[in-house]
Amino acid sequence: MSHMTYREALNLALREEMERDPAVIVFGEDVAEYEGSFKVTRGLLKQFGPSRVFDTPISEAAIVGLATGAAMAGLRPVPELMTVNFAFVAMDQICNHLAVMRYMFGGQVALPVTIRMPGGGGHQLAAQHSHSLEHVFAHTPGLKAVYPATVADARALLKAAVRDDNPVVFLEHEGLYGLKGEVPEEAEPATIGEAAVLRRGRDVSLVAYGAMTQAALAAAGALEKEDGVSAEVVDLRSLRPWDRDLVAESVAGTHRAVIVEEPPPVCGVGAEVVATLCEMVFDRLDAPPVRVSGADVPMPYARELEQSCIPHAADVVAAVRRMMG
Amino acid sequence: MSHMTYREALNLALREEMERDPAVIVFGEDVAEYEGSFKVTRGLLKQFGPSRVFDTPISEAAIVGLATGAAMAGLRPVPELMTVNFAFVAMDQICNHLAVMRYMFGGQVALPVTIRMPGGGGHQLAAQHSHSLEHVFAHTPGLKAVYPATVADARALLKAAVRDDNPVVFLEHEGLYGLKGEVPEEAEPATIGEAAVLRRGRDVSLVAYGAMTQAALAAAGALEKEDGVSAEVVDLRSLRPWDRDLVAESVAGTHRAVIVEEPPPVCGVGAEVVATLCEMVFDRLDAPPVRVSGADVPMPYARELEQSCIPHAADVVAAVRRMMG
Amino acid sequence: MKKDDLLRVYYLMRLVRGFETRAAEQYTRGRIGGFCHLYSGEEAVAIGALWHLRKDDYVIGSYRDHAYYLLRGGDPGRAMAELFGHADGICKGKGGSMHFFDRTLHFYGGYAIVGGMCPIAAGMALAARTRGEDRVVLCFFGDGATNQGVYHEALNMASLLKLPVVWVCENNLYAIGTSVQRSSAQESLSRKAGEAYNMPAWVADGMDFFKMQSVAERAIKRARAGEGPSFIEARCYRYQGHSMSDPGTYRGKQEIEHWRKRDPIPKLKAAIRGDFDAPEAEFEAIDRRVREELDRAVATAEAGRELPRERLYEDLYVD
Amino acid sequence: MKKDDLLRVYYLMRLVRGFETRAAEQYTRGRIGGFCHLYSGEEAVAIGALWHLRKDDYVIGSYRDHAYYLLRGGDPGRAMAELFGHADGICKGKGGSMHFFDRTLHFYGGYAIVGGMCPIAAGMALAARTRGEDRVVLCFFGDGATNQGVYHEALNMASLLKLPVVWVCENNLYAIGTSVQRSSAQESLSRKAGEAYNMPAWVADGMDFFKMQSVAERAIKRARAGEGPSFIEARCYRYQGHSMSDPGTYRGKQEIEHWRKRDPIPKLKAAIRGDFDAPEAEFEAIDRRVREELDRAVATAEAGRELPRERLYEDLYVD
Ligand SMILES: Cc1ncc(C[n+]2csc(CCOP(=O)(O)OP(=O)(O)O)c2C)c(N)n1
Ligand SMILES: Cc1ncc(C[n+]2csc(CCOP(=O)(O)OP(=O)(O)O)c2C)c(N)n1
Ligand SMILES: [Mg+2]
Ligand SMILES: [Mg+2]
Repeated sequence: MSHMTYREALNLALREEMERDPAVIVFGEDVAEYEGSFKVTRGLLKQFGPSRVFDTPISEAAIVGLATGAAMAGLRPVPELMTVNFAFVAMDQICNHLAVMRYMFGGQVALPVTIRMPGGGGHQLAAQHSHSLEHVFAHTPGLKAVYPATVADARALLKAAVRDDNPVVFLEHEGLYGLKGEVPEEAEPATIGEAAVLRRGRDVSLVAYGAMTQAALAAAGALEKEDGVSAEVVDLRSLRPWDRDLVAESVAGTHRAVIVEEPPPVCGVGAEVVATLCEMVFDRLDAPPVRVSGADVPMPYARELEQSCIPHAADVVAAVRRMMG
Repeated sequence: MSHMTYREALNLALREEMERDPAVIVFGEDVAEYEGSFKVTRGLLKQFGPSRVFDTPISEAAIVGLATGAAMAGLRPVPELMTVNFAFVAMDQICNHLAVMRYMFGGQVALPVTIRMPGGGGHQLAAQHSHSLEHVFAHTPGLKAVYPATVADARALLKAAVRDDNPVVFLEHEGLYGLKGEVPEEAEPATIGEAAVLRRGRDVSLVAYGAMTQAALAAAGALEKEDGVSAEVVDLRSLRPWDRDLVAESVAGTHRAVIVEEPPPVCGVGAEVVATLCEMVFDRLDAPPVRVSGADVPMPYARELEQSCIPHAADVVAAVRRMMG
Repeated sequence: MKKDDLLRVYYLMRLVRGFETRAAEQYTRGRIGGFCHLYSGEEAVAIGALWHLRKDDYVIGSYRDHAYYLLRGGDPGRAMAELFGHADGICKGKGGSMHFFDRTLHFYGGYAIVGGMCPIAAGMALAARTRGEDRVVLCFFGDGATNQGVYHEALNMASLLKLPVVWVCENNLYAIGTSVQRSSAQESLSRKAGEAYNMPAWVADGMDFFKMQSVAERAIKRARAGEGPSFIEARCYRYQGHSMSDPGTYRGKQEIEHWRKRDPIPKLKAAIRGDFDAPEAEFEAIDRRVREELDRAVATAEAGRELPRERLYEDLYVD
Repeated sequence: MKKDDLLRVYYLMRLVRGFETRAAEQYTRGRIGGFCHLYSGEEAVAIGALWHLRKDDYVIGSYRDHAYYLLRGGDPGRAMAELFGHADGICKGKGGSMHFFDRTLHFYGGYAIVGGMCPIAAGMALAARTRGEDRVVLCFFGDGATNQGVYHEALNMASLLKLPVVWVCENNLYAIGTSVQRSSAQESLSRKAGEAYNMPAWVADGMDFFKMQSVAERAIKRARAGEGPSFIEARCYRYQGHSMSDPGTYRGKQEIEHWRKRDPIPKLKAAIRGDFDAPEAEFEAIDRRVREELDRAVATAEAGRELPRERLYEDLYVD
């Protein structure tokens, strides 16, 4: 085992995959000489040279298209969008090209592209720079979408994404870059589509992903201590495909579900989980599944206001208390 | 009352609003000289002249931005995106500019923009031209989103959208343009956010919007005749804000809900309705609410394959039978 | 050029034109659905542009794509089957008219979003370059695409990275009902591209095979030699409306007549006859051959059927 | 220009520079969060460009926007309060550094998406033109924006519709760590715009107030007269990193020194002294006035507080 940050684990995964397969290339805005806005690509230019690691202009749509074409012609590109917010300008290339091409061309082409996108709120970046777009990617057939919540998963899921022959949207939470944790010496790629139980419990299932797993874990701790409530914490890890079976099994055991998500609720991942639970384990539910979601407003800049938009452990605790009470 | 098509009702609403308010302008690709791909803007150039009705290049992002700026400076633009599919290239302007600006500027600005977008499947236009993006717009705080299902609503909702001081995404279904119906002589604008009961029933609520209301109504007819089941049909009409109260009330009365939506299910409007029903009327449900959604694939071109992706009355009937059985 | 080559060009012209005529017929009969965009009138553009391409070079383009597939050596029967939405179509009936694609021919697709294929073309070129291959990418798009943001991003990127792409703009003067004058502040699309992205940009007569192939030869050589992308503005005209559902009434009869007089097929025929002894019978034989091929193509298509519904979920992900 | 006017220019330079210095201090103290982009070094660009603008003209620009607000007559105290995220900030603390906005001053915002404001600028110009007003829109953006698709769409549209926009490109040679050479195939951004969109395009020395104002005067006049948009490439330099969180190590010391020698403030001072009798004390008085204003601004900001949480949902929709 070695100890490192989420950021370092991502960097390690990129290095490992680039060493393993010369078809893997990395590009994006300021990823090479500047080593990435969040320094996830640190050292890659030096190690792999400018033909495999290069900077691009501020042209996100073309960055994604470049990756798509390169993948179609045999490479395995891992472009970075500086943040997920800029996926909006590339949305057509992601959702209406990359996602649909294999299908509409009758399966003739594989598109092994991994688009890395740091995102998430909490840094006072205001409305235009605080989006979470996982609901869009989770919706879109043809894409896969993953969101590591732990240091080990940062490495294992990124390795899996890079080796996957399908387009993978790889979401990273800016608030997790400094998170420390263990990774095994020899990391196997994770299996995309498998959720994980981060903590076992009996009374309620807290279903979360990305940075919200932290809120869920903290809430579970508080509930145990303060209320004697035993909460199970499920980390979705993949949002498309997502592990309906594991989540349903957890909720079938606890009979209660609280879904925690950072973005606003409407048509979000939380809604999908609730609707699916109804389809799969309605009769096992002792209470209506509820969502703890971001506030339904664009993200404000001011510190306290912003914090009040993002779910915290206390919000999860409160939701569980309402449910159990 | 006069009898007309959905297309004509839209055209009438545009003319009425342009006559009423000189600040209303219409632009987009081929909307002026060509009179619109679907002829919704027929006659407008002639009646209102080129300073209020004009053609633009194929630049959807700029079309939306042009509308945003013009609205900020006092006009009331009603741009057309030739189809909703092209909203992907304008997504940043819609969701990360138009939607957020009022809020992030502290309420200093009003943005009375109505973006018309024809959409929906059923015409063998294949993967890149058959998207439904209502889940994205429904998700986004700062936007309103409406989707008329009837001829009268085509007029009344469009009038309401144009008069609304907020950005409204106005979705039109290409399959409904030829639909005939009655509109009152003096049409009042509809109230955005109000759903409507299209048919009263006791045993199950069929919740739909846009073209899927047709499937729901046909299903209700068949259920009545063949099964003696009395289905209530609710047309959402607005997707943001949406009428949680009316839907909850209907389901509280029937104790059962089937949501019908054309796009693939994940993180869609159907999921949101189910999740909300759980929050509002869980204890009144006699069965888990279910979704009848589009197939979870990009739209195939072939006629039968395409039809098999889109919910039909038979699918709704089957879902109700499973639920009642 | 040798006589045989020229007769081959004549054959290709007839094949492309003939295929479109059959497609129009079948569309009218209701056998083909969706949007169907014909290439009639623009044959010399694609034939000339592709003439010097190697088999292993890549081609990509817009929804007006029947010609690209046929010219790369595609099978008219499988093409027609695709238009019918049948399982033995090029894309199993999942793509339709706008989304022809054949991996084995390195024809990497027709795309329905204006300009959307441009960065993808650049990406294919990047792959070739990264692997040290001297393959070239030919990317076709219309005049309308030059007003779409991603097109600009792609041209800039290709030029900056010196990628082996040849950009072929089919300037047929209209984007549906909107003329270039009414949509592009800079009417010279070659200048618009060449100056802004610092690459060679030529205007070519897209109604003339010889002009097209000679410009394309330069562009392809340049790209293959690692000297970067270049741009060809092919001035041409589509005889039909934008798609089968467009009557095309925004263009005057006179204008259409003017362009029809410059039809590339008789022009080519005259050129062949000027240089060689080529009796009418030789041309007629080719015409007959094309007719027969296309009869077979339609028959193939008529014999097919759609993929069974159970296979709807196939082809979405690689397992 | 008259001495009083020149002293006003001097005052504005000091005000903008001074505000940024205070912002940097408060950022370091943790009072300001998020991204904070400073304008230091580029003062002459905005001051020159805005000098001939009428009060009722519109201004819009990027996230590097403190200067635009101040130069339109904004209140440094409310600006600083916005940076602190306080309720009495220009946008009630909802926008922060990147999203200054003041409707009453016709300053229509700072935007955080590169290039995203360009079509919005065109829309404002469209509104002015449609209502028969002779207002002009000034739109500021960086060199990096010229690689973003929507920028191209907006320039084309503005030129086609002959809209009264003046495009001011602050070419400070870098987009974060990427130089113009490494990001734009056409290094001359004026040529890139002028040729492609058929509009007058000038290069101006953005380190020199006089040069800037004289080019801008021409452009504004043109726009006001209904002759359409034009483009100004202002060559300038930012002294600090891209934002407060960028150390800016990708630029050599020598390069920074070179540009600092061309600082617009001493240059202006020297020019004033060359033409007028202007003792040092006059400048010192201005410096003092600015210092006091900014002291007050910081004090105002320090005295404020955030909007209460209950008001989170306000300002989203017009009722
Ligand atoms: C982004 C986008 N906007 C609009 C459309 C609708 N549309 C399809 S073809 C077309 C015209 C394209 O004209 P041009 O690029 O000149 O190609 P041509 O059809 O003349 O070959 C338009 C507007 C589209 N497919 N994609
Ligand atoms: C569409 C988009 N992509 C990326 C970013 C991240 N980003 C913010 S500023 C910036 C550099 C912009 O440089 P330039 O346009 O030259 O302006 P400058 O900061 O130099 O004034 C980048 C890449 C963004 N805000 N928007
Ligand atoms: Mg054209
Ligand atoms: Mg810059």
